[in-house]
Amino acid sequence: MTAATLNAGASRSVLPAALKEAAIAAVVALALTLPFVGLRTVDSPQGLTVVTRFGEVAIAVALVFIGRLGLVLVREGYAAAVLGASIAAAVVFWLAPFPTPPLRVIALGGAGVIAIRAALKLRDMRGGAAGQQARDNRADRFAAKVQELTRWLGPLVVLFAVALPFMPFAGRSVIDIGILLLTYIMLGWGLNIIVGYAGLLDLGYVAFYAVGAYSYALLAQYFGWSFWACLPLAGVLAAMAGLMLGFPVLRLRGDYFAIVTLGFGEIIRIVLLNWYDFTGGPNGISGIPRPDFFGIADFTRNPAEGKVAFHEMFGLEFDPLQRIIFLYYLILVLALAVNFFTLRIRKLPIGRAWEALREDEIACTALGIDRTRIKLAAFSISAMWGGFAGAFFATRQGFISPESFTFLESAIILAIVVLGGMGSQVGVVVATLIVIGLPEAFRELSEYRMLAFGMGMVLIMVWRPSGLLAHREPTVLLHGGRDARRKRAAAEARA
Amino acid sequence: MLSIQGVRTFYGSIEALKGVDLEVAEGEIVTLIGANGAGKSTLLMTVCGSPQARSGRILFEGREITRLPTFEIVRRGIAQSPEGRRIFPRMTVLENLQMGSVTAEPGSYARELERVFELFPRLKERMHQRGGTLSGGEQQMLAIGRALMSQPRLLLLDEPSLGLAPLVVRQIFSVIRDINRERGMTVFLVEQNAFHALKLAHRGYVLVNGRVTLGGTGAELLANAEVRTAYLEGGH
Amino acid sequence: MEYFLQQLINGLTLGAIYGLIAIGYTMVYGIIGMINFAHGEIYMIGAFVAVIAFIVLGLAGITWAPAAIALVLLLSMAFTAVYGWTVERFAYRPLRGAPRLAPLISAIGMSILLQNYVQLLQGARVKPIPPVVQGGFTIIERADGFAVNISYLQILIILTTVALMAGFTALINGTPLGRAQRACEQDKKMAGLLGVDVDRTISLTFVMGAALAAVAGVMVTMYYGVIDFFIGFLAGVKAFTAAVLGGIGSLPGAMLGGLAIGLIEAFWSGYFSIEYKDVAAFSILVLVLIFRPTGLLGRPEIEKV
Amino acid sequence: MTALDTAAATAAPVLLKVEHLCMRFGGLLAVNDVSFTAKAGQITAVIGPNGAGKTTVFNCITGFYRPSAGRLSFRGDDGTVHLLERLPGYRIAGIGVARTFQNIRLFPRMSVLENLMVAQHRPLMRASAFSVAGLLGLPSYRKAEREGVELARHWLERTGLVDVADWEAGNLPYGAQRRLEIARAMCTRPQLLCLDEPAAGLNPRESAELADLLRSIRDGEGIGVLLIEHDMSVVMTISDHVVVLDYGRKIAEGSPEAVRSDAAVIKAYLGEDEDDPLPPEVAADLGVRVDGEGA
Repeated sequence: MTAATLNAGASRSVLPAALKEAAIAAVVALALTLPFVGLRTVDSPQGLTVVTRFGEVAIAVALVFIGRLGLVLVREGYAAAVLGASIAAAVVFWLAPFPTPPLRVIALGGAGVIAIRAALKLRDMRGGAAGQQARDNRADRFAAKVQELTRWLGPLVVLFAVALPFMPFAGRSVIDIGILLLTYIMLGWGLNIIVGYAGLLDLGYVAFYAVGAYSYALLAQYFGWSFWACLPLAGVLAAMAGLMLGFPVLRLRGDYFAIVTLGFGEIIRIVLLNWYDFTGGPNGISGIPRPDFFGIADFTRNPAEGKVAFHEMFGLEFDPLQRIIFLYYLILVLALAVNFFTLRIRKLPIGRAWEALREDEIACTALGIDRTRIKLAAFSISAMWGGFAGAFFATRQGFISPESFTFLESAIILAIVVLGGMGSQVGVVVATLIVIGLPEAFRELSEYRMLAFGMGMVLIMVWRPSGLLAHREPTVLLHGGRDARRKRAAAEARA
Repeated sequence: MLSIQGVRTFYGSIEALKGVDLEVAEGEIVTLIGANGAGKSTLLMTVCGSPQARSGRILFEGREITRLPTFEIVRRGIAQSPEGRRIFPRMTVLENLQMGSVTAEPGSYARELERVFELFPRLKERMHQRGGTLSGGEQQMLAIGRALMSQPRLLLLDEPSLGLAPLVVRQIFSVIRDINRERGMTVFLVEQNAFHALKLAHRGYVLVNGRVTLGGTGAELLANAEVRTAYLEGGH
Repeated sequence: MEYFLQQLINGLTLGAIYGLIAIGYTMVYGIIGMINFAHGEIYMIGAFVAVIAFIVLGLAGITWAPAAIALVLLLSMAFTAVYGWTVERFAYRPLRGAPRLAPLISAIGMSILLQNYVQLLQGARVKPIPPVVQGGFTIIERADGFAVNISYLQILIILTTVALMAGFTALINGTPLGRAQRACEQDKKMAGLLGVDVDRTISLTFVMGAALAAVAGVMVTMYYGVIDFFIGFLAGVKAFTAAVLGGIGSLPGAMLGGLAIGLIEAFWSGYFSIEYKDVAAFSILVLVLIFRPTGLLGRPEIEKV
Repeated sequence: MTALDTAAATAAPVLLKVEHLCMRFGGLLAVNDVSFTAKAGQITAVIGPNGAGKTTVFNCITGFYRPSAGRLSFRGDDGTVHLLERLPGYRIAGIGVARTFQNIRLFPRMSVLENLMVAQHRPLMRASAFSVAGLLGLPSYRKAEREGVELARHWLERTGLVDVADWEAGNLPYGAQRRLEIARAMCTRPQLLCLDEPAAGLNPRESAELADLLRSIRDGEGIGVLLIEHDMSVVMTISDHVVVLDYGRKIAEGSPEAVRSDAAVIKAYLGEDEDDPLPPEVAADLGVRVDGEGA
């Protein structure tokens, strides 16, 4: 049989099957959209009533039908045709009238996804079949390369970060975004210790962030202590909170541990919300003192009694930006401290024990490792960095309330760690840029921001289940050096 | 009955089977021997479509099954007692056997159950005990019994002797012989315990590093010098 | 005493609802070992379908309560089941065999997605509906006028739950489908080798979990008369807590855990403070787990060496 | 084994004394009044059918189970006697009892060398002054770490794994993983090495190499080896002392020769004569003994 007849035979049987699959998808789409898109509940004088939007439903169902058909045809090997069609469709969608703008975005997005899938399939067809594993290997090699690059790219990035406030484009908003990103990077690196290295799923990391923030806010409010005295205390208190929680629950396994940490996060939030006399309840605490310049100088135009003004001390013009820049450097230093600490401790016995515990707890016990103590260390150290970040958050905002410490916050930090690739320090940076940076860049689309955020999380995970840059380098090598490393990688791949 | 033609299987980028050809005829016991990591279990799992062969063809009773999903393949009359036995530890012995009859023709259940209990009276005694509480030998009996419940025409057995005391191994092998002789069931057996397995088999193959290097009757292979140095000496 | 009885009734009602949601968590956890974080959202979707269905039926003139409730239950279960199926198909199935945290993150993403999807399409305001079933019995009336009441709705909720539970237990323990589910729970690969269509079995598990969550959604809609797009999170967390408390993976455990959480909440808010009822629920969870690390009815995890 | 060897063996110091050990799971008595000893410089094998309670005995010794009754006394290298049943699991490794597992338990995504470094956790942790000296990078810690790497290198050489020292452990072939597990146990500097079916899944050549390695550990380090094994070719060639369990009870004990000809053992474990012997010509050709004892 020649290739041509084979194809002809295939196409006869492919089309009906593809149409059937697409029809099923369309029915599913109808069920999904009919109640929510088709029937919108609105308030009316007689109570709640519904208005219909059946046109949108019809369009959505049609789009799903076409899209599914395209995907099935790509799967069956008609990638080139589908690629062309989807690009053409994208052009049509761009020009054609739609009842609502979101539908156009969905249509365009769908056409784009199908085009990408078709293009990838074309590449795979040319380069021989590639399974999920092969793609994982490719991703791992890519991550290894990125990590090698970071050896010299890292310092450059840090230099860039240091120079950022003095770049011509660096206005107030750029520096604010920089602070926001660095805060999440720090939190991500802090959580990475417990989740990425020790392999314990902490769903309530935000609790320690809250403990740090409230520690500073309350100490400042009730005792008037300065930021610099409170910063270490915030870390210590968060670490102690970690110990207190960790002691009873660390012997729980996997998901039981996860739910308890989630519960702990909620408990802290509920207490903060309801202990009105002490924490201000839902109103939070406002007027939290801003940090001064290491206790010597103030960032105000007219400094308080006995203090010097920062601008006078350095003979500068007064500029409210100075404080922002100072905050920026503060969080930069804090974040780098976590990073340095983590990179270092990873190569120590305790760091290796964390990773070993993640891999096999029973083997660890047989090697004389007291798993409770090692986990407790990971938990409280991780909490400590969260506490530092919390104190920083309080002083930067000047106002905190339980609102800032919801589960969503924990979920975002966890997403940063997992999307980046567990245990990968560079991964956290990249993931933060995606998870925090992108939505920040599209602030004007605020309505759809969280929708896209959730969808993005799903898509990235489906695309790269082990994270964007998951690659682990051994902490100690017997045969060091670049060549040895390359040879080892090649030999391992062969084995 | 089963024809494997040029099958290559990958685990990720690792090529576990590098073009395997072999045949199992109706009514035979065929044994595949080979060292650890040679790809024996991979071959059995590839026959069942998990993982699927990257290239090559697998025919069962003349029809191609290479690209079918696992549950479709076993519905055509292949049953496997896989590596590590994989009984359901939290189901009772009876429930495990019921799971075996998922693909059986309706109405055959009671009869097949009776036959399994005939072969392994031990299982009848333990009918309501959970699978996880059985000893290794009993678990192996259960794994084979469960595979038999679907009335397969081809039975795949992966190292039924692994980790069992010599006495139990002998019982298991004698049951395999009975199934074949008395019911005419075709058996494709993978073993490290080459001595026993070859004695039992009509024919055998040797798998080395993902390739079949030798084939012949059981007695031929037993007498083959290479086979003996590689798989027989030192153990039994 | 009378007060106690009243709280007991309220707690049982609440517990029944938590139990229905908890089953979805426990079944999904049992079969693919993941926390389906989006399950709370599925319940929320069920509640929204219920509201929409009640309105549409009202417009269509079907106002006889038993018919309306039955229809709404059916519609909500059907539509919500499709959501459950879709979520599994898109966010979890591609992640079979992926690292353990990947499906969790994907589930959290799904949860955020669904919440915002409903908010965008149906608006962020609360959705009130008029009461469907009114009235009830007075069990005891004290001299000082305090009466212990049980409403028809509460009876309906408890009875529906009991019936569903009984049906479900029978399904899981006695039918080939239930057996296939349990087999997939224990060893998916082996189940496949025995001819079970594993993907289909997992999909059905999500569909069943979603349908039960939809029932919970309908009940809550009728019980409180108002819902919004955010109700999924807290109910989800509570139900998950209930599932863990009872021993995740165990169906009777989910029911027991649901009842326990419902009763704890009712009594705590009745006797102590309503603000801290969630703290009480979580604290009791921690206490139980310390003494029984796998929950009340969970299988003790023996370290297999 | 000659009479002289036997005398020498009995003179060796007792490392581990198991007395009247019982282990009950629910209603099931998995180990029933088992007593035996393991001596330094000897290989003691525990054999028996599946489900005889061998691994349970092991798990009691290495602290994974708390025995229902009985005493497990272990003499550490400084002469103090520890009661193992009273120690938490992780402490048992610290006093000199190391073990391997039936189904290999490596740290698969860590490198081979890292696996061996984790085994030296306790001394290294002390040297790093609970991470403080380590974080500061003090020379004392760096020296300790270098020594740790050297010990690891030593065992990598003994097990033939030097070339793959930087591989991920999970990427090693099966036989190498078994050897690595033994190397890892040895890196804890044990007095007693407990091996749970180390030859399972090895081919005859690998089994023979394993036997050599175990002998060299016994003779070179002078430590005691406690072994659970099904492969009679390994057990019978290297053991100094064999304990046979069946249904949780000890049914025989003695030298390999004695155990091999013990009627109770043959009945419970090794089996009666082959019911269907080889064709005589093949048997003669193979030199297989037809008495069913194994080679």
